[in-house]
Amino acid sequence: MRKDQFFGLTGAVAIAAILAAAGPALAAGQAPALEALVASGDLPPLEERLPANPLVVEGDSIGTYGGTWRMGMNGGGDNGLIVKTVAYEGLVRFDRDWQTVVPNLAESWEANADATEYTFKLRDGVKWSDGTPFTSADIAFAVEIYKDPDYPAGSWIDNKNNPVNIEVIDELTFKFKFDKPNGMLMDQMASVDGIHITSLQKAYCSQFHPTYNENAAAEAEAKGFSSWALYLQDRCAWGWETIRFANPDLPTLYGWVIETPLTANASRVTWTRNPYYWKVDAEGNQLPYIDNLDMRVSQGGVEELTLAALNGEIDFQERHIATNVNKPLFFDGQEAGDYHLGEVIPSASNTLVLQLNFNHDDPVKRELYQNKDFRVGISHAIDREEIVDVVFTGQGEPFQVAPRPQSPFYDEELAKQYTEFDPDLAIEHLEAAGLTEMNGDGIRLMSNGEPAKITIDVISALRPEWIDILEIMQLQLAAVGVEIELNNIDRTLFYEKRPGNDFDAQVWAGDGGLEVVQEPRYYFPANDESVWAYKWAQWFNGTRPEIAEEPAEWAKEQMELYTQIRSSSSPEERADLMKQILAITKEQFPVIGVSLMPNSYSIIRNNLRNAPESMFNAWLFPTPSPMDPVVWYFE
Amino acid sequence: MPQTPMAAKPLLTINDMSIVFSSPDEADIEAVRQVDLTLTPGKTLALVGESGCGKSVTARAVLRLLDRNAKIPSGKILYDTGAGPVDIARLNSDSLAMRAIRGAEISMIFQEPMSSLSPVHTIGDQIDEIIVLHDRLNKKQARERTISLLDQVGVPGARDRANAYPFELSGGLRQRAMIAMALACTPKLLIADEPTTALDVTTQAQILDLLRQLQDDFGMAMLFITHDLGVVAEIADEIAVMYLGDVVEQGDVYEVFRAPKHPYTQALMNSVPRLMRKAERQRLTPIKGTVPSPKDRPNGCAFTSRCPHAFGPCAEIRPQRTMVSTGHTARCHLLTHEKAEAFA
Amino acid sequence: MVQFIIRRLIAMLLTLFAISFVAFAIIQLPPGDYLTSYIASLAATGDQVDPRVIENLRAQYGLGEPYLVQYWKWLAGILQGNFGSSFEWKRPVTELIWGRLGNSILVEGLAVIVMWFIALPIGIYAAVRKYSLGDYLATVAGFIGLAVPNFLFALILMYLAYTWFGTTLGGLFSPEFETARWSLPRIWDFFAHAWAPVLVLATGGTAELIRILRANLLDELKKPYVVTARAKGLPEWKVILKYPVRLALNPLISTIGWLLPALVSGSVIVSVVMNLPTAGPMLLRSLTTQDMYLAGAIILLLSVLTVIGTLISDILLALIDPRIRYGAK
Amino acid sequence: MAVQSMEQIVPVAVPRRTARESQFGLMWRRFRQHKLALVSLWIVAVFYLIAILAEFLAPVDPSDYSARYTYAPPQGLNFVAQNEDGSWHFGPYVYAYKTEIDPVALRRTFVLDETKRLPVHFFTESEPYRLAGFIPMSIKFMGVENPRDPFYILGADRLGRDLLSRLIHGTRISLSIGLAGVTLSLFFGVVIGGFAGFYGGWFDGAVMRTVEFIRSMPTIPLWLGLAAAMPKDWSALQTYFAITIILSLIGWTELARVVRGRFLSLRTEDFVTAAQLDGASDWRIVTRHMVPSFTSHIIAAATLAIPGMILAETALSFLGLGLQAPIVSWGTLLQDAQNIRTLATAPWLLAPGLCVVVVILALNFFGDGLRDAADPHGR
Repeated sequence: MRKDQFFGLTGAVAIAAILAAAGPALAAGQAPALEALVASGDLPPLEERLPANPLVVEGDSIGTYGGTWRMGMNGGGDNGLIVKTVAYEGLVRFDRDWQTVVPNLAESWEANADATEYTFKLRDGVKWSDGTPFTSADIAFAVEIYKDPDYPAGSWIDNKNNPVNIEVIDELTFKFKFDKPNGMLMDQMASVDGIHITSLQKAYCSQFHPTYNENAAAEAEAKGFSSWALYLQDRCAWGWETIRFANPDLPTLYGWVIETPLTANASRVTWTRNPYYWKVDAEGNQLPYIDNLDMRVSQGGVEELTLAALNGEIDFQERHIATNVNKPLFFDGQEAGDYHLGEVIPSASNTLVLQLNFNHDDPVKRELYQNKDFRVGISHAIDREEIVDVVFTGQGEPFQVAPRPQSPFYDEELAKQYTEFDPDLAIEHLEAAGLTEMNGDGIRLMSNGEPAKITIDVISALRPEWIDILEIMQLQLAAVGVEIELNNIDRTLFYEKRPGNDFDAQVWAGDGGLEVVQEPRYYFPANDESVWAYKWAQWFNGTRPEIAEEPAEWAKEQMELYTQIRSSSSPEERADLMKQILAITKEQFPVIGVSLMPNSYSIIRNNLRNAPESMFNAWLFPTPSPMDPVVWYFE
Repeated sequence: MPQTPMAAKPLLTINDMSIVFSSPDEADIEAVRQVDLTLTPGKTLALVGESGCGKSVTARAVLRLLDRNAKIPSGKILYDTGAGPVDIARLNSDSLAMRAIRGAEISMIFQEPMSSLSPVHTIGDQIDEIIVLHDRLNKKQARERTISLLDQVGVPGARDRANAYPFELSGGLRQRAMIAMALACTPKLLIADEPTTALDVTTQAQILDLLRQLQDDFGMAMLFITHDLGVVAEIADEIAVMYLGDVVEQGDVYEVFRAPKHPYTQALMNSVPRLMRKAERQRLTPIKGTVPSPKDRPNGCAFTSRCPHAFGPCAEIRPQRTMVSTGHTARCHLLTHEKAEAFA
Repeated sequence: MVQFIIRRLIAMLLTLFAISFVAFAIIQLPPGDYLTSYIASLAATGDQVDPRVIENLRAQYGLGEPYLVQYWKWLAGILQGNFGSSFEWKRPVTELIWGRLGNSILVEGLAVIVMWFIALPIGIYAAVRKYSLGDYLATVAGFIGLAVPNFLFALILMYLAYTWFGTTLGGLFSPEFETARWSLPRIWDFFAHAWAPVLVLATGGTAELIRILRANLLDELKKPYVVTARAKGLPEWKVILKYPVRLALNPLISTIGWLLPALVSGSVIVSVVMNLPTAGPMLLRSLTTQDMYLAGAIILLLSVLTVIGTLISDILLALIDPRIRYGAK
Repeated sequence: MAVQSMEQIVPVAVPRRTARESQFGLMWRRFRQHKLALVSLWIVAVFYLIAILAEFLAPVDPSDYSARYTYAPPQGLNFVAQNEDGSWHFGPYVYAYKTEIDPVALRRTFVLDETKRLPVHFFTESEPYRLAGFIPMSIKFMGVENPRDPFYILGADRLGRDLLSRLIHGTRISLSIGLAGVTLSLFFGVVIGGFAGFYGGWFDGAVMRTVEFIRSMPTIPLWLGLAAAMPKDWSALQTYFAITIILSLIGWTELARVVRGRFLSLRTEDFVTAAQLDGASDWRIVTRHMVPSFTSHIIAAATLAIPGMILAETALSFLGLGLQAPIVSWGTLLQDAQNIRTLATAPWLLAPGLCVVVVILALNFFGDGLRDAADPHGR
C-alpha cells in the first residue's frame, strides 16, 4: 500500500468535513434525470432535498453523472456485497485508511470520561429516500425495536451485557447511555455494525408493530404471516439481513435505492440513485455520480462471473472472483477486457491458523495441546517457505498469528517467533513435551501410549488452499513423528462440533490482522471463534455458562485487560492495554500460523475514475464502501 | 386339373440362380445353388422341402426381400412385364422398378398372419395403403375397394372388420385379410409362403379353397411354398423339390408323385403316412441321418450323406439336370450312370 | 381405460404420500437445522447472534418440535395449499418456487425435445445399419454426450464461447428482458440464451434414448410385418418409419416420465455452472442452508411432476397402442 | 391321402457346431461381431489393469508436490533425437524445463529446455512400496535417473504434483467405486428383483412400487440428504464406502427391474417346473437353476451400470458432496480442473475428464456388445 496516497486522501476528507461544517454547501448540480423531475414538479428542488450542511466527499477529480456499475453476487444469499457496496451509512464512519472515526450522518459527538454516555448531533435536514426527515426519533425507534425480544437481530444495541439506553434531547440530538463503560463504542459504530442503528425508519416500520398500530397482528395475518413479528422482520429486516434488500418500499439513507429487489428468484439486483442522498462533491454537486448499480446474481458458481469479468462486463469487483488461482488469468485479460488490477490488502493476518483444542475432553490430549513445547515443536517442523512457494507462488512470508505489518500493533517478534524451519529443533521441543517414544510407523507416542495423531477439521469449500497447505503440512509433520489426518467437512458440522467439544483441532484464516482490538479471537479466548479455547471463551462471555470452564491464569489476565479496554474512553490507553494482551499472547503462543495472507487484487474497468488503486479488504471496514463509491464515475 | 400346354408363355423364369449369405467372421454360405424354375399364368408351382432347404429364400429372392447380407451372384430372375422381360436379380432392391413390381405385379402371403400384420394399424389401413400406393386411388376409394376385397375373400362384416386391429380377428380371418392385401392390386403372380402352416386343419382347407378359387377368378400364377405334401397334392400343378439349396427334382405334380426319381423325393414320399387299415399299416421309413449344415454340404449332390444309394461320383460331382419325361427333371447320378438300372 | 386411470391415480396418491414422508425425512437428516447453518454463515462474516434470539427464532419456526409433529403440520398445511415459509427468505414457499419451477420445466422440456430430435435419427440409423461404420460413428457421437460430465461440458462451452465469440453464455435472459412480459423479442432472447444449457442437458440423456430406440428397433426390424410392408412395394424409408419405428417408439414413450428426475438432477449442476434461475440451484441452496420447507416443497413438487409425467406417459402409451388400449396380450 | 407334416418325421436341422458350443462360447462368438465392443473390452481391461498396478505404474507418489513445478505443462515422451555432434539418440527421454517466475501475474512460466534431455528408464529402482497394499516391491515401471529431476509426462497440477501419477491412482478409486457400487447394486437388485419375480403377488407389487417410488425421487436431493446424513467425522475411507452404498441404494432399482423381468418369464419355463416337481427348495431353484440361466444378462446389465456410478461420483465431487481431497479420484481431480483458469492456462488438467469419457464410452459399448451377444432377440 502506498501510505502517502492514503494519508493524502484522508487529509482531504478531513478538511472537507471541516469546510462543510463551516457553512452551507453551494448545491450546485444534480443528475440530469433528477433535474428533469424537478422541472416537471415531481421532485422538490435540490436545495430542499439536501441537508443544511451536506457531507462533502472528495475524489481525485470532479466527476460526471451517468453510467451503470456492474458487479456480481454469488448466489441469492450474498447480502454481503450489498452491505459492502451500498449500505455502509452509519452515524459515523472510518476514514479511508481505517485510522480515525469521522462524521457521517452524525455531525458531531462527545463522550463522557468513563465512556458511559455519548451525545450525538445529527446533520440537519438529512432525508430518507422517501423524502421524510431523518431525526432522533428514528434512532430511538431502532433502539426500541432491536431490544424487542420478538425482533431477532444480533447487535451491540441489545448486547445483554451492556445494552444501549437512549435519551432523546431534541430532533437532532440524543444521548446513548450505558450501565458499564463502553470505550469501544465509536470504533464499533464506525464499523459495519454501525449501520444497525440507522436502518429503521420509524414512520414506515412502526406500522408493523402493535405498539404503534393496534391492527398490526391482523394485517400480518392478512398478508399470510403467522405473527406480526414475522411480518415486521419481512418488511423491516435488521441492518444487513438478506431480506432487507427484498423490500423496495423500505426507506433508506443509501446512495442508491432498490429498483429490482433481492428476492429468491432474482437473477439481477438493480439500484438507482437516491434523489435525497445527502452527500455532495467538492463543488457541491449532489452525489452519487453513477446512476445505477447492476448486480448479477449467480446461481452458486462463480465461473460465469469470472468469464464476465474477463469479458469486461464487470466494472469494479474484488469479492468472489479475485482468487489467487485466477490472478494470471485476469492479468492476461487486462487488455482484452479493458480493465486493470488494483491492490487489495486483506485484514486477515494469516493464511491458515491451526487451533489445537485446549479444552479437549481427553485429558492426555488436553495436556499435550496446552503444552507450549508441543506447539513450538510443530511450528518449527513446518517448512513455511515451501508452503508459500508451492501454494502461493511465493506471495507472502512465514508468519505467526499476529497483527499485520500495516497495523500499529505490529510486533516483529510476535509475528516471526518459531517460524524458522528446523526439524531438529522441532524434535527437541516435541521430546521436551514428552513425546519421546515412537511406534513402528515412526509416529510419536503420547503419555497414554497412543500415537500422537491430530485430526484437523477443515472446510475446503470455503478456501481451497487450506487443503493444499494441510496436505503439505501432513508430510512435513510426519517427518518429525506427528501424524495429522484431514477431516474435510461442511460448515454446519464444523460449527456444531464446537459446543460439542468434539474435535482435536480446527483451522481458519487469521482474522484480526488489522482489526486487532475488535477481533482478538486468536490473541486471547475472546469469543465463539476462539475455537482453541472455546470453553474458556464461554467463561469470559457468559453466553453458554453450561459448558464454560475456568481459564488458565494467563488467559484470565488477558480477559481482565480486555475488560479494561472496554471501559476506557481513551484510544491511547486502549492501544496500550491491547499491547499488554499481545505480550501475553507472545509468551503463551496459543495458536500456530503459517504465512502472511498475501495481497489480493481488484478488477477496475479502465474508464472508472476515483476508484481506489489500493484498498483494504475487511468486513468490519466494509470495503469498498469506505472508499466512497458515490464519488466514482465513468469517463 | 387341366394340363396346360408347355407352349404357354412363362410369366417368371428363374435361370441358374444362386443365393449367397455373407457374415462378417465366417465363410460365405451358398444357401441356394443354381435353381431353375418357371411360372406360368393360371398355374401353381409348389416348392417343397424341409425347413432351411432354401425354399423361402428362393421365394423372397423373387421379390428381392432378402436380408442385406444376401447376394444373388449368378443367374437370372426374368419377369415378363408385358413390355418385355425384366431381370429382377439385377434390379436394386429398393429401386423404383422393383417397388413397382412388388405388391402390384407380384405379391406375397406369409406364414404367420398375426405377426405379418402390423399390430398397431387397422386391417383396412394396411390394405388401403397398397391400393393408394399402386393404383393411385384416394383414401376413400381405396377403402371401398378394401371392403369389397375383404368381402371377396370371405371376411364377414367387411365394413366393420376393416376398422379392426389384427389382434381382434381370428387366425383364419387374419390370413384372409392377408390374402385380400396380396390381391388388392390384382397381381400376376402370387407367392404364398406356407400360408396355411399356422392354421388349424379346417381353416387350412378353407384357405386353400379360397386360393384356388381366387386363382381361377384372377388367372394369376402362384408359387406355393410348403413342406406339406398333402397341401401340394391339393393345390399344385407342378412341384419342385428342394434339398439343402438344390432343386433335386421337378415336374408335373402327378408325374412326380407317381414316379419320384430322386432318392430324396422317394424318401419324402415314403415318409408320408397313408391312410389304410390298421393291419396293413407299414412302419414309416424316416430318412436316416440329419440334414448337414450348408457349410458341410458336399461339392457334389447335397443328399450324398443320407442317400442309401450314394456311390462314386455323388460326393464330388454335382449331378446334371436330367430329363426323365416331358417336363419332369431330376438331378441324380443314378439317372446317368450304370447303377441307375439297379435302382430303377 | 377409465378404470385404468383411476387405479393409476390411487397408486399415484400413495406414492406421493410416501415421497412427502421421505422428502421430509431427507431434509431432516443432516445434523443441525436452519438456525445452526444460519449461525454458521453469520460467523463466517465475523458476526454473532445472541443465543436468546436464536431460541426465540427456534420457537417461532417450530424447529424444536418432534419430527412427526413437524411432518404432520407440514402435510396438513400442504393439503390446504400452504407449503410453509422459507426461513431464509421469510416468504411463503409457494411465492418463491413457481417462477423457478417454470424455468426448470421450460428448460428441461426443451431438452427432452432436443434429445428426441437427436436420438431419433441416430437410433434409427444405428439399428437399420447395425454394426456398420455409420452405426459406430453415430452411436459414439451419441454416447460422447453421456460420457462427458455435464459440468465439464458446460464449462468448456462457456469458455469457448468467450474465447471464440467474446460472449458470455449464461442466464436465461438479457438484462433488458429479465422482467419483461413474454413477447417475440423476449422469446428470441430466451432461445439465444437457452440453447447452450438445453444442449448440455440434452446430450447427457440422448445416449440412453438412442440405446433403447436402437434395441427396440432391432427387435421390431426382425418382425415379419416389416417384410409384409416391403412386399407391398413401399419405399424402404417409408417401410421403416411407418412400421417398426412406430412400434419401437411405444416403449420409449413410457420413458418420458422417468427422464424427468434424471434431467432435474442434471439441471442442478448445469444451472449452477451456467447460472440459470431454475429450481435446481434453489434446491441446492435450500438443502445446504437447511431451509427445510423450501427444500421439501421443491423435492415434493419435482416428484409430483415426475409421477404425473409417468402417468401421462402411461396414458399416452395406451392411447397410441391399441394393444394396451384394448387390453390385448 | 393322409396329410401329415413331414417335420415330425424328418429330424430338424440343427447346425452341429452351435450344438457343441457352451453358452459363453456362443456369446463370445456373437460378441466378437461387435467390433466396437471388442475394442472397448480391451480399453476397459487396460484401465482396470492400471487400477490394479497403480503403485507400480505411477512414476511418483500422487501427493509428492514440488514448489518449482506448479502448473508445469506436459513434457510428453520423446524417443528420437539428434545429438549435438550429429549422431542420433534413440530411446525414451523427456526435456527439462526452463522456468521463470512472474511475480506480478503470480505464475511460473515454463519452456521445455530442448538442450537438456532426461533419459527415461523402465523398471527403475524406487523407494520400497506395497503394490495394492500388500505385495512389497521396489521397482517402478518408469522414471528418470535422478528423482529430483522433473518428470511430468502429462504435466503438473497447482502444487507441482505429477498429473500422470495422480490420474493412475485416481483410476483405482474411480473404477473400484464403480465396481463396488455395482456389486452392491447387483446384490440388492438380484435378490430383491429375483424374489419379486419368483414369488410375484403382493411382494412383487410392493417391490415394484418401491422401485417406482425410488425412481421418481429426484436423485440430487437424495444424494444431498444421504451424503449430508453421513456421520461427517468419518474418515475419508469410510466416506468412500458410504458414498458407494448410497450410489448402489439408488442404482439397484434398474437391475431389479431387469432381473424381475427375467424371473417372470423363466418362472413358467419347463425346467423350473421340472425342478419344482422334483421337490427342490425355492432357494435352490433360484440359485441353481434360474440365476445361471441369465448370468450373461446380469453381467451385461451390471457393466452398463458402472458408467452411471463413475459419473455420479464426479457429479457428487463437483457439488462438494462426494469424495474430497486428499483422496485422489477422477471426481476430485476434475474438481480441481473445473475453473476457467484451468481451461485457459492448464488444459492438461482436464485429462481426468478425458479418462472419464473414454472409460464410460468403452464400458457402454462393452456392455451393449455383451447384451447383444447374451440375448440376440431381447433387450
